[in-house]
Amino acid sequence: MRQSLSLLGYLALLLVLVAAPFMGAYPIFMMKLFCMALFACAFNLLFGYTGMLSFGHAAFLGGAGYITGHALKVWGVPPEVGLLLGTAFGAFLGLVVGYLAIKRQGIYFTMITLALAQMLYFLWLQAPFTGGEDGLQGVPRGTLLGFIDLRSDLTMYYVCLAIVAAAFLFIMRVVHSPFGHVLHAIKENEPRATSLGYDTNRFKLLVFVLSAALSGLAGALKTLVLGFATLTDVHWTMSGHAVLMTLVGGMGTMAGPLVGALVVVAIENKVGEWGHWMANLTSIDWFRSLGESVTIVTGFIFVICVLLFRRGIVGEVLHFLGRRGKRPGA
Amino acid sequence: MDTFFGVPLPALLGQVLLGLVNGSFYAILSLGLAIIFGLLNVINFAHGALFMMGAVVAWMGGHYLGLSYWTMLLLAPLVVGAFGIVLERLLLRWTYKLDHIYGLLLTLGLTLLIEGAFRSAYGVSGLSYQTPALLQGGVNLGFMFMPKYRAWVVIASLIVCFTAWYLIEKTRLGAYLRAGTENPRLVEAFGINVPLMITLTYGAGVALAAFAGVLAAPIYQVSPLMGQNLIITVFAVVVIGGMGSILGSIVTGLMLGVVEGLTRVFYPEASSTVVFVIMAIVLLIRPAGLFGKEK
Amino acid sequence: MSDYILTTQNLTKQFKGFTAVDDVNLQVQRGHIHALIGPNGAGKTTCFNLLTKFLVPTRGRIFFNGVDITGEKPAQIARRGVIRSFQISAVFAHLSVLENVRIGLQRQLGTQYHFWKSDATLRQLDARALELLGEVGLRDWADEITVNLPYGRKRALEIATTLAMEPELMLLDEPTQGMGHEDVDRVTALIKKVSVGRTILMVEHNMKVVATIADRISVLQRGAMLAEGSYEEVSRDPRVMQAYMGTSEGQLQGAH
Amino acid sequence: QEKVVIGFVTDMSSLYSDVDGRNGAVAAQMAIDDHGGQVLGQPVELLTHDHQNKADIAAAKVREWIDTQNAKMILGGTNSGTALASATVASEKKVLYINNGAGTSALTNAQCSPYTIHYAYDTVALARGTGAAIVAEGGKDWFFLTADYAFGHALEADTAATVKAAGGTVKGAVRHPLNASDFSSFLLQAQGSGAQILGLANAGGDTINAIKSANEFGVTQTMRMAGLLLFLTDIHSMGLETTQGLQFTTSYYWDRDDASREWAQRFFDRTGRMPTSVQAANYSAVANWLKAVEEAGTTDADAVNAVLRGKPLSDFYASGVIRPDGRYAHDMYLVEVKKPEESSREWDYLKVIKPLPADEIWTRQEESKCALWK
Amino acid sequence: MLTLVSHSQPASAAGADGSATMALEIVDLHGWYGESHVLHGVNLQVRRGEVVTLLGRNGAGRTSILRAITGLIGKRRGAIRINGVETIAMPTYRIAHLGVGYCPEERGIFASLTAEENLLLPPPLKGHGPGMPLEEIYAMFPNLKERRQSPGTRLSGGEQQMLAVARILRTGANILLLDEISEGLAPVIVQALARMVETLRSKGYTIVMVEQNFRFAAPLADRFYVIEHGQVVEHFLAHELEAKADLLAELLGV
Ligand SMILES: Nc1ncnc2c1ncn2[C@@H]1O[C@H](COP(=O)(O)OP(=O)(O)OP(=O)(O)O)[C@@H](O)[C@H]1O
Ligand SMILES: Nc1ncnc2c1ncn2[C@@H]1O[C@H](COP(=O)(O)OP(=O)(O)OP(=O)(O)O)[C@@H](O)[C@H]1O
Ligand SMILES: [Mg+2]
Ligand SMILES: [Mg+2]
Repeated sequence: MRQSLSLLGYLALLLVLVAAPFMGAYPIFMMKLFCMALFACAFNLLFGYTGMLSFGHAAFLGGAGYITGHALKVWGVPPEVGLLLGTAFGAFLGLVVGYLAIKRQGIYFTMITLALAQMLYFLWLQAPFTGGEDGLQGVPRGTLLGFIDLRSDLTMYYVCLAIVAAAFLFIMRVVHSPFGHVLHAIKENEPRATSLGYDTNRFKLLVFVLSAALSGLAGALKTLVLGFATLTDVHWTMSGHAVLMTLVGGMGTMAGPLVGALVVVAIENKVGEWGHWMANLTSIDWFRSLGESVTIVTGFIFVICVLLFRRGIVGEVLHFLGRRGKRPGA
Repeated sequence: MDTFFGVPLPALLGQVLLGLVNGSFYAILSLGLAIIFGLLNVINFAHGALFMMGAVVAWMGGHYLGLSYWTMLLLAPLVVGAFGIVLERLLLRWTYKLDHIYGLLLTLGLTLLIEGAFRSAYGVSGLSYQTPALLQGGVNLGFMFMPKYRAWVVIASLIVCFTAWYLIEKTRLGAYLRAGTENPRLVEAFGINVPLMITLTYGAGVALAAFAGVLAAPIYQVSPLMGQNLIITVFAVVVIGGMGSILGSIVTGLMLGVVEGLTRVFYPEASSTVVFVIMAIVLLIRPAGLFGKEK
Repeated sequence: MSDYILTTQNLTKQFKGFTAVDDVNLQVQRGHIHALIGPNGAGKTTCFNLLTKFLVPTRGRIFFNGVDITGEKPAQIARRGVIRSFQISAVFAHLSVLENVRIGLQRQLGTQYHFWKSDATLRQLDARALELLGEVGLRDWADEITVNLPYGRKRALEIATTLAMEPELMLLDEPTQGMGHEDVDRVTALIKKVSVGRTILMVEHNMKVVATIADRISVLQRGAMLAEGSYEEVSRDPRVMQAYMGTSEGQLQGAH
Repeated sequence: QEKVVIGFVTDMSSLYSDVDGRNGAVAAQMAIDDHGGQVLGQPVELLTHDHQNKADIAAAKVREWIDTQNAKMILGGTNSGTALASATVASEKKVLYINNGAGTSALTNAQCSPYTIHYAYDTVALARGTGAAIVAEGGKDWFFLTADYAFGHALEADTAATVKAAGGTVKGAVRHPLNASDFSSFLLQAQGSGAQILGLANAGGDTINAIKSANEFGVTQTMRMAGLLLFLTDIHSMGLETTQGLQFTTSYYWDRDDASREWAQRFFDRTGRMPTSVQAANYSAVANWLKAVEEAGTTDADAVNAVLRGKPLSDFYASGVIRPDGRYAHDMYLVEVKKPEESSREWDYLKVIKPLPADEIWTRQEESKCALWK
Repeated sequence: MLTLVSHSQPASAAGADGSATMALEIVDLHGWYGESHVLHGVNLQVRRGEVVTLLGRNGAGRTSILRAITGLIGKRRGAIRINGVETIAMPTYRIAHLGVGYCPEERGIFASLTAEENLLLPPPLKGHGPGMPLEEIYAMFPNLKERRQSPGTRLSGGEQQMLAVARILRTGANILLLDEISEGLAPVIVQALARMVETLRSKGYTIVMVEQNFRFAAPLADRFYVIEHGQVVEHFLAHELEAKADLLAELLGV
């Protein structure tokens, strides 16, 4: 009942998104939002549903972006192959990083993912084909499956929407799969899951790889849409973004990362305008410099979320709506 | 004749000495992290930002008040430590009952706030900080020129690390701390104000970071972002060392500084990644870290 | 030999020079409810941890159904049918009661890694799950989120989940701890009920429970086996009285 | 009422915010104000945005301004990644994109576009200017301290080629990772090479840390240092004590002549800081664009382009001409940092050693891969 | 509940205002560990200079009562007055300063401290007389003197137990909460501890003991409380012990 209700909600959202370009939404902005939302959802699969806080997810997003960009630009592969390569690369990195990181738990796990991602950052920076600070520019979109010309933003928009929606459904399926149920159990009580005969490390590694692969897909798609891949996406602050989006939206909820991505991307793009607006409203001139203080605003949100809204926006809403309802996730 | 892989031995010795300088920073910072983690169970992500604050506050003291390096070497840790105490009292303590992850996220947020605030106040290109007159110049060791200041950094940090070790391992206060790390509730039942102790410990850990910051001010660019990359490397150091013991974190810090220094000579391209590679290897062989205790 | 479902030989666990379990030779007979008692810190929980490989023994061997399982991993042992409960209540707090039990049942489907399958495939387990919940009197609570259960019910749920694993041998660590009178009686009855066709090894401080249902009792003291036998034998053993029951018969008899 | 919108996207909060940033916007606004605040009878509005050095944010903002605000010109600041991404969007939309502050020469080379103008420096000019001038001054043996990524490699390669062409030799190079912070090991290796000149093929914090360490280790006593990418703000932050004697190339220094001083003073009055070359270029670029719009009688990019390109330009910032590839080829200057005792006041940091003529320093036609310039 | 005051008031007790001589007064105390509710309304009182023993089976909640007094239990409700001061809302460390010394059941010896550091750990309590001097403690427990430089947990179980008791004698605390101090100790040491309790009583200490070892506790205590399921179910004076033997046998399950 509840599940079908939320399914209806997502269907409505999908319809809105299909119509969005005709209602004045920016295809490119929306597509970037989709990519970030997918990234956040992938991260949430790990953090929200398995309780493992990775601080190295930028490595998968950005790494896949570079691989896809290079494949499309230099090898001239078609976009579908580029996306697959990116996803596969994300999965591969996930396997390596995950294998090392799950050797420790809790806070150590987090530090290890952060450190390994930082190492990869240096490798990307030094690798000749990434273009260092210039980034890998001028990646062609090409023709999907040989007949869908992606050069039109509108076509790209629908392809992007389709891919992200599919990935979202996939994540939903993973969460509500037999595998997902075991993950939930591991998150709740790992020793108990072990005592019920589950080899928890294998589950953790598999979900880590899945999460990394999906992050890779997000990165690959982002490169395809924007036509470039830069260091921003492999820097640890991008991993921080994944955490922030999930935390703001509500970890362990399906819709949370979507909302979180919207909020965070909007802040990045609009906080300057809000600052001016606030300045005009309150005639406090300080607000004008808000646009240059995105990190301060971000930091502030982190602090507020941790201290006051640990459930995140969606989490708080769900909590408010149904205190005795089923578990969040619907 | 006296060469090692084509590098003259004395020169190699020089590089080891230089590695110790960086190792000193790793040691002080990972020591601070370990102390804080021991009692608060919080991984203090803001450590890098507080390191930066130490350097900037030292600069402020000189710039606005004309206070000397030596004064600031004492004063900056106090000021930043006091700031840390405020943070702990106002914010950090609400996370103790939660998962450790929230402590990390909160301090990450604080890092962004602190760095952002300093950036909007002082820009990013940095502030100039002169080496104190007493320590300018250097000594020619024959095989290399050793700036006096670098030697001072190694000595000062060894002194600080040793003092910290002594305080913790050999004194009554240290006994409270060690006992508190094992079983804070019982220590409290003996009438010791553990909440206060936690606050002060955080202040002290933070002061250590600030001290390292002041030490770094004359040799590194003093800028709001100076702690950002350092802290991630220190995290790797912490994973390698295991935060099991005070001495362990000091030794690991120094050791990795030296290893990194030698990498700069033999394979400079890898010098930024070597610590992480070592971390990966240690994880494979000894997941609990070199000095870590099995759970 | 097949009389004994579980035996240990010289099982020993040392922590940094401190011996928590000391040369224990335990023999659990098939079909028994076997109680492990002893003072606090005697090493009972450690013993459980060794049997389920949550801890690695320093020395000694463990046989289950005559097979040496000393070298196996916790999950492997669980799959053999040795399932434990925890001293501190161990449920999956934010899963529903039904889902808790289903986690236990799910492994038999062999789809635990199938991340692409719908969880509708798990519905086939619901009937059995409800049946198990019925056994522990939780059928009406099936859709409740587990955190909301009262403490005693949680312990019952834990037992249901453990049963879901079709255990040949159940290890229960203080199943009645932290319960009120009625709960204790209910759980005692429950254990008795589910012991049919199974073997149970349990740690319990509540002597009334032990007296009612235990077929055999082993007493640990400071890591070592102090005495073994039926309740009557053990409770009359002066060493046990001294070490555990808290007073010696003589004292009380003298008071008569 | 109709208005003419100029969009300015740059780094206002991150690594390069001192070089350009908020004060860069002040400079652009000054140009608008000096032009009377309007062009073709319509008011001119300057929009600004902080891209935090993120290419996707820069590109998205440029696109949004063009689509929703009908922006007629985009002024772009540091860094290269954002510049290349913004340029792509602008030329797709056929709107003029003028960049000051990105180092990459790709903007006017492999990725040149009729709608892109690279106005201030690029790394090729910095490398050649400094390289050739110093060799000519007698600094023949070079050793490079190079940031180990594409940017550093390019700077090193360009400079090394110039040095060799001018008759100098390159004794070696050591590659350091980005944000190395500790340069002592690398400097000892440089010192061991016996070269006269230490070329710093890096930027920002790395350059500053390298210079600080070089002083500390007495490297400056045996070698002269050549910064390949330095700004006035870097000198300001390190102080003359540390930087004295350092040589580098710049397109503008405030204390060069009367015209530059006059404008700089006005800038100083508004911001409390002397302008960097990038900030000065912002003014110059906007002013020249506004003039070209008046002359063309329209804001249409193609028409304005026709006026701007090929016409000799000259103002307090520089004199030169915007070539078909979009490069504003103007003179640059080799400067040296004064000794503390030579400096009479704050911001009095540099002395001009010699001008570097435009035809010697920029990418030449025969080297260019730009299709527009064949 | 039981009518404690009338039932067991010694002749010397004060009249209406009992709290003047009350070292410890507990009214309707509830306590929880996380969600498990273990104390269900405990009422008990201890006069100054009295030795009181809490009896009960394993898991009855005796330890939890001591932990509740010191504020170590997860959550507590009710009233706990120490020397007339209400402490239910006090932080743990302040409670200690009212003169409470706690010797935990699990001994709580710190591994990273030497035996002597363990011994010196609890700070002297302000406003209380000097505690037992170190020499006196060492005289009482010669083993500790011998092993004072070893890490705390390297001591034998018995030595650790001595250390745990000795530790709180130094601070000047005069209300001692002793949890199963005789457990796991050799008879000689148990005898030594019994003598120690006698000595402490004669010095005017107030002592609340939890004991399994009935033989140890019986001759020491002035009064007994029997705890079951987190409640006081029975209470009697030392001389009533014999009369109550049957009841005890039933209550304690032996
Ligand atoms: N990981 C460990 N490291 C060191 N010592 C341990 C460890 N685990 C248990 N011990 C010690 O081993 C002894 C036995 O502990 P265990 O938990 O098995 O006791 P128990 O018999 O279950 O007691 P209880 O009835 O209190 O649950 C105790 O002294 C305990 O302190
Ligand atoms: N930390 C804890 N968490 C949860 N439950 C606990 C905890 N400590 C004790 N309990 C439970 O609280 C109840 C009372 O325990 P307590 O330790 O007070 O008993 P006790 O009378 O001292 O018995 P003994 O010391 O002989 O075990 C028991 O059911 C016990 O299992
Ligand atoms: Mg136990
Ligand atoms: Mg007890």
